[in-house]
Amino acid sequence: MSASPTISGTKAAKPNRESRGSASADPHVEVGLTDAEATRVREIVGREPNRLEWAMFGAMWSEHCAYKHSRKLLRRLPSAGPGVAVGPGENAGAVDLGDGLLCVFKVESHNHPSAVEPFQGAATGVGGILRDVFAMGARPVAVLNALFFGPPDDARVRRTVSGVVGGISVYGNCVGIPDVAGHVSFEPCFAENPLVNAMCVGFVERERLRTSTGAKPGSAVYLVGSDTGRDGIAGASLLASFELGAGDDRKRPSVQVGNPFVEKLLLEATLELVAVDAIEAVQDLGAAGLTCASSEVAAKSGVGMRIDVGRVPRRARGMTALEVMLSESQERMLVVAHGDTTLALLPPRALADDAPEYDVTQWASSEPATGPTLPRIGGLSLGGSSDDMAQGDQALRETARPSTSGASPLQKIGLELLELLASPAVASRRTLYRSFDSMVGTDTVLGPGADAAVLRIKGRPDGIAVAIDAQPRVAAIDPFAGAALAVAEATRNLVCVGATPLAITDCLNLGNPERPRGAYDLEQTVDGIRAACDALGVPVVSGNVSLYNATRGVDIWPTATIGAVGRLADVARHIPATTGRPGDLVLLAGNALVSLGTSAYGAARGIHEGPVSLDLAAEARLQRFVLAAHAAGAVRAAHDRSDGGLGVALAELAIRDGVGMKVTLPAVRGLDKRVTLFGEGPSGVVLVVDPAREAELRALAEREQVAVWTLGTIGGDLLEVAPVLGMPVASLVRAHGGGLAAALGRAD
Amino acid sequence: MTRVAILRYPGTWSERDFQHALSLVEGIATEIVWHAECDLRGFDAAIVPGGFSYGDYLRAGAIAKLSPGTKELRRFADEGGAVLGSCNGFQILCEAGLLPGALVRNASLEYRCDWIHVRIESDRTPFTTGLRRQVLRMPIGHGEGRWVADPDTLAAVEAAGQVVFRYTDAAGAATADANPNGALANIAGVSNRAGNVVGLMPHPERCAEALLGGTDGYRIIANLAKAPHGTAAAVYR
Amino acid sequence: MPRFVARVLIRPKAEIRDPQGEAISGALRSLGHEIADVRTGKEILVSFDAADERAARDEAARMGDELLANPVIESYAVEVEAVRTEAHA
Amino acid sequence: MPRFVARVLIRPKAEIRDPQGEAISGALRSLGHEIADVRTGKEILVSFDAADERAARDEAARMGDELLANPVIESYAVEVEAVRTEAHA
Ligand SMILES: Nc1ncnc2c1ncn2[C@@H]1O[C@H](COP(=O)(O)OP(=O)(O)O)[C@@H](O)[C@H]1O
Ligand SMILES: [Mg+2]
Repeated sequence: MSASPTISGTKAAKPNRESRGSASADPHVEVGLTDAEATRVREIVGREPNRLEWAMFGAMWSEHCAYKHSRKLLRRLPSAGPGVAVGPGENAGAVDLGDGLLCVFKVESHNHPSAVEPFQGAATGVGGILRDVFAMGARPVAVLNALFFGPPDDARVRRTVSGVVGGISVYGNCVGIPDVAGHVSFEPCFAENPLVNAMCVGFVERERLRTSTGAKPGSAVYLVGSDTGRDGIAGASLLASFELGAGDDRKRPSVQVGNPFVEKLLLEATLELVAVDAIEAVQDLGAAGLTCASSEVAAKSGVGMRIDVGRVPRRARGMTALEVMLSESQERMLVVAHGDTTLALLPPRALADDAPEYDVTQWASSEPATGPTLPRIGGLSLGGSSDDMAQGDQALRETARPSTSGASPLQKIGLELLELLASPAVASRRTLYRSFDSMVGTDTVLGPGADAAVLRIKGRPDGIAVAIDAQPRVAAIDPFAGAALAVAEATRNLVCVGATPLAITDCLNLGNPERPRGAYDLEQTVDGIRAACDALGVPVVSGNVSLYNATRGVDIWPTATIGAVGRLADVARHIPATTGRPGDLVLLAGNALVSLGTSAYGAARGIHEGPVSLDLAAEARLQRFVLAAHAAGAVRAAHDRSDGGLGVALAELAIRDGVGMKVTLPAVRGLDKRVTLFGEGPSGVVLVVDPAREAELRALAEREQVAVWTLGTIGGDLLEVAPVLGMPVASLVRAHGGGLAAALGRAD
Repeated sequence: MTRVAILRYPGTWSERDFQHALSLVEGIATEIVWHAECDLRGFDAAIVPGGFSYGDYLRAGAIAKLSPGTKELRRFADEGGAVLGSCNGFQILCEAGLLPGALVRNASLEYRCDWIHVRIESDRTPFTTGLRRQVLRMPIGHGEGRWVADPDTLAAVEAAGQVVFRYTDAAGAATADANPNGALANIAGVSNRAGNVVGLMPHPERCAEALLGGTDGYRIIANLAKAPHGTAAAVYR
Repeated sequence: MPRFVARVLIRPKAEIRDPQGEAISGALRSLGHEIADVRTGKEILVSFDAADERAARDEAARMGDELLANPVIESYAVEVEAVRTEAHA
Repeated sequence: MPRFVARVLIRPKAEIRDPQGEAISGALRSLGHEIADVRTGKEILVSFDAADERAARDEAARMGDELLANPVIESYAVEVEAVRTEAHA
């Protein structure tokens, strides 16, 4: 990487982006540092750094590793709470499930690598997030994914979809971690810049929790896992720190190829090392490889580390120290073991004797840093400089993006419902997720297709629920509301299976933060998450930021992906993903004031406009009410009203068991019937309840000040929504089930 | 107590799932056995679970057949021990020549995770006693589950009653739609001639509890508690 | 037009990691074969009619570019052979 | 000993359906290529030292029998080539 692109920092010291790639003699410019940063580096090192040192600082202070643009903002997110065991800053966050068990989780992006090579990009994205979780000593129990593509009628998009889905499938299935839930959006802004966000959830007993802190002087440092090759030299750190542009191909690092089999070995080896209590500190190797992992462990543990680069096992011949230190080869873990741990104590079965290709190798020992020859490179904690680099607070007032509202000629509403059910925004994602193993591990009580996935915990009565969501269509109009509503939807999805939300993880996918618009979106997104977290009482325990998602200077819609984790005291008493029984009552609870502005129905008709309504206090009341109703034992089924509005929510409820219902549209003052049926808005849940309990439920609702409409009853084989439609459930099943495969041109 | 060994290769991932499912059956004691140090003496049955034994590179199960564990498995099977291979276990048993045919890439070219139905065609195995003609609902999770064989082998396997499981619809009809991977003659599982070695693509361990959506797998593994101790050979040969 | 079979060999580029090759190496070594290295690729045999060998080669190269190889991580090579066509349906 | 590269080509037997070949056929046709048929196989390139070409060929055939091909479904062919060995470590 000789002519690396530069990164701009503070306004004052901003190098001209046009100078990117031009030959420059300045070593710091080559590694993407500004003049101000270079001065800081010289101060820290106390002399003129050598080439390797410049490269290491360049990688560590890249946008991807140093969070230059987002660090200060991220501090606004609430991260404390009674249940939080590990907050942001570690490989993953954790919440306490009680009785000594922690639930560890995090979401991460692999957007740029997936744009370059969808299959390998998505596969290595899964690999990376798994490592983040088992680096904490936790056994991964579930993977979730949130995917954002362009419209599916484009051949390139279809290739991207099948590459990404194939990569997730091959990697996750081979390691044997179930993929239990996800989210897929199809919007034009993602056509050339797809987003691939993966989340992993794991369990660990409190005393087995490991972190990257705790390395002690004199302890041995091991590199465990794959050999180090030339793949992806500084790939993630550079690739993810700029916009993808034409003509940069030459500069792209070679594509990293994942090996899920080695990941499985590495997973078992790491957990066995934890089990024999050999580990002082552990850190997976991700962006900026050994440079980042070693400096983070050293910085967080407050010790120096001496690395003999010559002892790192390599896959390629003639690698330089710089290449070894910056390689992003997959499936590697840095482990600091107790001084008295010998190689013999490392579990031989998981790595050494089975797969001689994948050796456990001791390659250095850590010592207290001495002398000026060893610069201390602190990961996120270094230098205090990146705070100052956060972009200024441009006071932009957002106006709605232009919309072209011209409703298509009136059609029969029933046909419109079928069309909507089959549309990419709404249709079942089964054609994609059925290539993910969702049942391995035998803990999946509810898998993909439900409002949230439910996992039991063997040997315990309780369980967890997990969901992942995003609201790019809303965020395009109002990034604050889009982010807040993503938190609301993810937690509401947990509530719809009967789980109490505990905490969230967030992945901020945004455009170029150097442009005023991007900076504004970033700040609004963070503030939206904060507002929703405060209102709903859920902290943020981990997360990830992906910037520079843009195509030819046009940013993607700001997209906050929110992964939420909740708890069920008795997992057997979750709300099942059924239609309910004939005779059961169908209710709508919450907010009935919906609109077509950011709806899937509107989008298909060229309508995309504000304002977006948002009442987070009402959302909190709705969630409390649904949980109270479930606790009272009155809820037979529940479904979140989301894409496609009430009409789709009712249809999806009927589709579950193939049982119909007879309901009447709620009368909402000022709303046209089509808007009532297809309009979208936050804070609505359809409940199916035992008719004998209606009065009790209404009392509960009144206590929480939640509005409830009784819509009708379950039964028959038609979805009848008076006075607008009556459709056979079988045709709904076909439209919803086959729509996406048809749109993608996949055999089904 | 029936003593059941659960084999673990480096990339196996269903071993703990099987151990948990078998813990629900009265009268069964299980042990997870590492393939490289595998000694099956003293066990009544062996399970070869699902997973990606060696990453499934080259062909699923191809590299695993070289393991000492597979050699020991062959000895155990020859002496009449009951052996059940599920998913990757079935692939390994076929690669090792312990079962007829081979498992190749699904006709869809994709991994499939789903619930399917199988009809039990033979009760001449320690795992299907009393289940003949029953239609069971079980999960699958595989990318290389299409059972194939040359026409002579297929005819011989059918004639000898070695087809143990066949993909069907819920009513028990072996239709093309009910076949999730394009397997020849809808074959989901076969046995060796003696009947003591059985392989199937579905996952009985994933449906042994109502909480997980079904209990038909329990009916298969529960049979192990009734397996004649150490003398399966005499009964099934 | 005569019938040709194009053999399109698709291989991961030299600098791209080949986990399948690594796994096969390990297995061959465990069988006692002292090998230096294993790389794996795909072979795609396409039969079609073309005016002559040159045309067949061009056509096969177009298939390689348009579909068969992923240029980000793979390279391909084409070999073309004429086949006797007594009975091609 | 000189270094050889054995190219082991593994093909599914003719009577085994090749869905991947079928899928590629379909895709090539939809791109406008008028093709008759597509079959897919695997190429495995193994580098190793051997006394001479004959020994190399025998060694490669053993690898084919022991591991690389499954005779139930596949057949294989071996081609061997000597390589210049300025610097094989
Ligand atoms: N990429 C995916 N992988 C796995 N499951 C998915 C994926 N996308 C969607 N799903 C599942 O499909 C169902 C519907 O998804 P979605 O429409 O996003 O739900 P919601 O409206 O509740 O957000 C959910 O159960 C979700 O978990
Ligand atoms: Mg969603």
